[in-house]
Amino acid sequence: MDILGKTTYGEGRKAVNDLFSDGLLFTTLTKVGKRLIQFKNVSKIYPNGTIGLKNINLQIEDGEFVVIVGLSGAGKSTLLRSVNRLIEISEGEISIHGESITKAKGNELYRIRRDIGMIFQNFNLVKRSSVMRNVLSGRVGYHSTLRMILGLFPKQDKELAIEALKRVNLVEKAYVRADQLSGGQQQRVSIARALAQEAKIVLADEPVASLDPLTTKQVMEDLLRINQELNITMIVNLHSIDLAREYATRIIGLKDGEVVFDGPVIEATNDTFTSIYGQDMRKNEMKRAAK
Amino acid sequence: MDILGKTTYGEGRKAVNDLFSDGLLFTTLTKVGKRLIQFKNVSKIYPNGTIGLKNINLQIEDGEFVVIVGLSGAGKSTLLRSVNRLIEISEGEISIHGESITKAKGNELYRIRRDIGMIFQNFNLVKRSSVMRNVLSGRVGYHSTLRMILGLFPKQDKELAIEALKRVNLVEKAYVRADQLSGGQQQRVSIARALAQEAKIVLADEPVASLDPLTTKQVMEDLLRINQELNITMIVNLHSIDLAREYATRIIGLKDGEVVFDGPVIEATNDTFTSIYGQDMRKNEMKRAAK
Amino acid sequence: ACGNDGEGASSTENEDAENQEETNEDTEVQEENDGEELEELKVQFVPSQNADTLEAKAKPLEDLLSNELGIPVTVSVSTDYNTIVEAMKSDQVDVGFLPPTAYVLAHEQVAADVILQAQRFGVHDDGSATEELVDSYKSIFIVKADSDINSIEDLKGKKIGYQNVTSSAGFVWPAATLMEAGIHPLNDVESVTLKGHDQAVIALLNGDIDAAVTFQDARNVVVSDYENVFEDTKILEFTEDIPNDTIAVRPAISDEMKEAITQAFIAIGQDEEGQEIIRDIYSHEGYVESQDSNFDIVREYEEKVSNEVQ
Amino acid sequence: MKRESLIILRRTFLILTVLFIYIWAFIGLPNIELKETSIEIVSAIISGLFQPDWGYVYDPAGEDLLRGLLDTVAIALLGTFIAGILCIPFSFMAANNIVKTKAIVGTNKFMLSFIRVFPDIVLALLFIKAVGPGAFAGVLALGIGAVGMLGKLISDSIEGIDLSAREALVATGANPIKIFMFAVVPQVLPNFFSFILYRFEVNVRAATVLGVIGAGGIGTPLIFALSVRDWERVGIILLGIIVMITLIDMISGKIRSRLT
Amino acid sequence: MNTIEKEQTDHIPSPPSKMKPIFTAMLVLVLVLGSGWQIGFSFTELLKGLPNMWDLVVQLVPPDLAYFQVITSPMLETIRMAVIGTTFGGLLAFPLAMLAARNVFFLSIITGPARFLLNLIRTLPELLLAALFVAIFGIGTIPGIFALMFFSLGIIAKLFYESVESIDPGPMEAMTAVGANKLKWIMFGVVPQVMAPFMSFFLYAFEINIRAAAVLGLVGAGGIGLFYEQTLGFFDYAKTSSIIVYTLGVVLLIDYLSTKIREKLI
Ligand SMILES: Nc1ncnc2c1ncn2[C@@H]1O[C@H](COP(=O)(O)OP(=O)(O)OP(=O)(O)O)[C@@H](O)[C@H]1O
Ligand SMILES: Nc1ncnc2c1ncn2[C@@H]1O[C@H](COP(=O)(O)OP(=O)(O)OP(=O)(O)O)[C@@H](O)[C@H]1O
Ligand SMILES: [Mg+2]
Ligand SMILES: [Mg+2]
Repeated sequence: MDILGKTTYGEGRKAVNDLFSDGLLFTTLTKVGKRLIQFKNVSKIYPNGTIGLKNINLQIEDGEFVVIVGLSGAGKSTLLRSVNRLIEISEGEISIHGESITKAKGNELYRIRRDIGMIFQNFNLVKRSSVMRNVLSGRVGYHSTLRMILGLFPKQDKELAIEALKRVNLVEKAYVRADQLSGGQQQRVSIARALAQEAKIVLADEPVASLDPLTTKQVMEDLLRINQELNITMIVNLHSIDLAREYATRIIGLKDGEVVFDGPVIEATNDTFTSIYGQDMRKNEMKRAAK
Repeated sequence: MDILGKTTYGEGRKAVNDLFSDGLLFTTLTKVGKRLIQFKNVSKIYPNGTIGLKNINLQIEDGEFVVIVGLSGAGKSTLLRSVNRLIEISEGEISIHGESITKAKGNELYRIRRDIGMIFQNFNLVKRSSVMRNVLSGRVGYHSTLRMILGLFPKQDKELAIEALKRVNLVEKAYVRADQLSGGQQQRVSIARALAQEAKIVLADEPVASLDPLTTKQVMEDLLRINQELNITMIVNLHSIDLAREYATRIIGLKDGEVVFDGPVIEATNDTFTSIYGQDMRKNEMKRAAK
Repeated sequence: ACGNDGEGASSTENEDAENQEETNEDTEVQEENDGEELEELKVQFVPSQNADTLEAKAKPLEDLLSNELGIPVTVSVSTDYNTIVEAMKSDQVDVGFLPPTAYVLAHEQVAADVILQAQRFGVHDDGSATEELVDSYKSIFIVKADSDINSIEDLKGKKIGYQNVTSSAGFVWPAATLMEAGIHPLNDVESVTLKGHDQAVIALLNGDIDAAVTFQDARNVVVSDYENVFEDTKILEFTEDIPNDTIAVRPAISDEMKEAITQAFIAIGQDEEGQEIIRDIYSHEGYVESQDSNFDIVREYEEKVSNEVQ
Repeated sequence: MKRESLIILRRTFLILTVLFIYIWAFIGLPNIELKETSIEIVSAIISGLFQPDWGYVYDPAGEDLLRGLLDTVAIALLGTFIAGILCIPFSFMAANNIVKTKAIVGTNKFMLSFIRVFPDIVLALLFIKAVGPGAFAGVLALGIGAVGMLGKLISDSIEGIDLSAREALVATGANPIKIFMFAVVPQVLPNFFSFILYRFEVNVRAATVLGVIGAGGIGTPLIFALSVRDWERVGIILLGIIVMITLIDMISGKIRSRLT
Repeated sequence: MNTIEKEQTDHIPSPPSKMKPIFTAMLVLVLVLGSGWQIGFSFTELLKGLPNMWDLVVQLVPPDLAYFQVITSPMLETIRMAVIGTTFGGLLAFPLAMLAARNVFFLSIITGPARFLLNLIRTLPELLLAALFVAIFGIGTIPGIFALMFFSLGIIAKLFYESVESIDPGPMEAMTAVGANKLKWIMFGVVPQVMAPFMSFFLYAFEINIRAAAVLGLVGAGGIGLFYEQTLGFFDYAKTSSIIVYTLGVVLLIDYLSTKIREKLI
């Protein structure tokens, strides 16, 4: 899997997808692969009664580039957030590299989380702090508590942060307060923070929602590059079917908190998407056609 | 222009675009049309020195569906927000239906603003209030201050709000607190608020950024419908070139705060977008090609 | 008895002035058509500082007075006499229990006329109560028992703990005593203002001050917290007599009403049940009639001291 | 460049000022020494506090702990209610992100400072002169006195809110009052209630003012008991106050979670 | 199938019951009216009495400006003690308030005791604190500072933890996601958001300590409170008002400084 991952790049992705074109082969492969993230009967019911996830069983392997698609409110963010236990699941268990994050506590939990970077749908920046400080806050897992209370980041960290900002084309805003940025710029800060974290898994919740096509391309290429060159597992929520097709190795479709599709990109036909997005889409199209 | 706007619908849009295919004709027409929104030498420099807009001269006619495109940080939001004076421009003047909003004060300003609906990039919901109350807040411009202090909305307003929520498929969340919604749901609340406002102009700042393809389509169709059926002027920031092409009558390209393109959709070729998004895009593509 | 003599003497000295004042008031009262009759009596009291037990109760006195006078009575308790005086000035309170200094200031502002004075048991030097009823008390200078301060004169240059400058027992009388001994109460000693006579005793025990001035005998308040307070401290000097708390009425009240109030209080003091109540609540044993001239001594001290202080 | 150096200059000045104040404050601080008498007196006080005078809790004649607490609550409740209403316009107009006219904001801030500086006792005096000593005067004094504090705290918290929601209201053409009602109120409501409840608690403990004013309540007996060092009595009164405040905390927590 | 779906999408949820808020409002109203009745609230009485108030107001003006000279040194002394007392109080209040905030520490085993401690600190009356501190430290500056410290601690911590509870959870979530332990989580997720309110409460406590530091008088540390008592005792209202004016000046200065400092933080 590692070697395969590294050889594919850009257009090469298609070849890999072809490899998996047989659904059977795909499932067989995943069974022998290194099970990185494993969902066992995971359900989530929010305190107000909304069902977020319904009995999810999934396993995601090292180095995969998984794209999760689904209607708004389908449970994509909920799924992503349950991976690093930002929300407590109501039932089931999630384990990462064999370690149960559901049961992890204290330092163990911090360490697991440190190795999982996250890009948030609504950025979650400290608006009052500078861009630099927001990016640096991705590094706190690596240093002693005392050091962090004093805010003393080593020089390498600052270089790393600048590097991450360069990748998202935002280095000139490094010392601007986060609330003085445009929407897309804020999203890029959130991406830079996750990049600076140097995690082994990256969870990205609609990382390109507020970005223009050029930046979108840059960011997606970046995610792809770190996925391939560093063999970092990507789990990305995306709304754009085109992007999903272009970058994913595997697509998971969610609907009302349930997995309704799970397979390699090649298997995700237009019909698949139609079924993920429900009958409404067809109905809607029919309506227009009727006019 | 009014009549033209009304006759075009759905696929008919293409025909209208064809009409304007000659750039010269286009500019001539706009000169005689009813000048709804007029930018005269508008510039905006933020307090921290960032240039948001640079000497913008524009006129937008009644019933147009204008899409603004540009890189992240190009000044799209700034342009939109200057229309209803959410930001004070540093220089120049903006007038709406011949009234200068730049100089308007007190009740006059409130009335002008009431007739301009806005959908925000980052939703701008009152997170602690219910969805219903957020949508109803679009109606406050229509009622006396005293009434609003007591929070007494007439029944019709509530029906209108429910109607707006139905349009964005969110009626079942009407009495849920806004912070308990998914990202896309929040965006839809923000759209419902603007719909409930029954404005004559709608400014939409990336209204579909966090939406799935199905909802995106629904929302864009809705915007198109109110644009055409009610002859409401639309100014929309979009990142998706496809959407821009599908719905706009006119495209304005911004770069570093300046208008670099302004013309009917038909004129906006791939080269146009390349020039709007800068040379980087080409460079980037060249890089990839080289590999 | 000693105190009464002193007051008698001073009243003769000031007779002229006093007479004039009284006639003034008389005409004033007459002009006001014999003064007000009251349908309801409003009484307020401030607990005197020189008490070692206090209760913030108003009801019992209300009942007693209302029985005697036959009109409704409301009694309230305040911790600050300034408010009583202001309330009397604006006709919000009819009868006030005022400490002597406060009474003098109130009278100056035409807010109060004294009708009665409280009686208490005297105090032995060891702090215990005497059998004798008196209408005055004393203030004392106390120092540590092992202190080398043996007379008032030794206080020069020492650190003394006073109370607020408006306090009769905690400042005015002791200051006068010092001045008589040729010591300026502020310039010749190091003065510290304390709040509460108990705090003064404790500050003395702590060694924060060399001498404290308190009413006789404030050490009783502290003895439950510091057993050896009487052994560890000694009385250096007594001051002259300080008149007990007054009961004063608003000047505008009619003479008959004033008389009725006076008699009501005296009756309460003589009644067994009533006496028990006033003892428990205000540590009063009874009331005797009084007149403004009894307080000339206070004015004299006030003047003497305040001239030096300000 | 010039602007930047000006900012740096002003910042340095601010820092130096604060630094200077601290140095000045710490110079000449006497040493801390513990007194010999402390153990005996403190243990007497503490043991007194822990042997509360249970007899004071209820007295058939009235004027006991329960009655005092009840009166106190009534006074505090009404005083807080008055203050809570009066402070609203002030806090609104003293917030510089709501009202843009500097003069109005400045005037309101000044008024609030003035009310805060005005000593409780003088306020009490004024109301005693108007309505006589008693609970009514107490309510008025607490009601007016609290406006300064509530107005300041609330306007400060308004100044710190997230303005993005406000923008949406501005865009609908709402005037400042409507904006306030829809975008600001929901955000400051939790803070508003917590300040109001804090003030209520302060009012319950405003023994000094209420004592001066002859308002009844638990303040006067507390002051008397303290000044004659009757620690058993102090103990029971404090216990009463703590129990009451805890109860109020619980009830108000419930109310708050319902209203916000 | 179609009909079911239609029902699902068109179902309009019923608005939440208005009973609870109405009931709460009624309860508050009943309590307010009940208290009003109990204490004899009356607007007519107030209106009738207003002229009496004027008598006192007239005596308050003009302030006796010469008195400034007398109160300058006690005022400076008060400021000095307030600076130290408030600082230490604030330093203690910060961690205590964090422990008491339910969105920082989720366990009531932690927040419960912290809140109880804070309730207790606020309940202790000044006179009792004075009695304790005088017994322990003697009279003077030191017990004064301790009393102010205690007092500030109570105010700041209470106001602060409640405002911590209303911050944006987003940044905290981000810190959870990067694997920060509790302290780092607080430093990067909470602290940047709450510095402004903290400063506001800190300076507010400082201001109270200056203008209402009656406790200083109680521990023999002088302070401006004594002068109120003295001037009122002598009915010397012109002097009283000059103290008010003086304090107002100082408070406005603090206000100015506090706005400047807060501007940097918001
Ligand atoms: N409040 C502000 N203060 C200072 N600079 C600002 C502020 N808001 C925006 N800017 C800057 O102005 C420029 C234009 O911002 P604007 O929000 O208009 O961009 P945009 O085109 O909407 O970008 P995006 O697609 O990322 O939303 C950006 O460089 C941004 O950093
Ligand atoms: N904190 C919460 N409390 C209650 N319900 C919630 C909460 N967060 C999310 N939900 C609900 O759970 C469901 C799934 O939400 P989720 O955020 O996972 O959707 P999503 O797939 O990410 O949608 P989107 O594309 O709009 O972001 C939605 O119906 C949402 O309303
Ligand atoms: Mg989501
Ligand atoms: Mg934008």
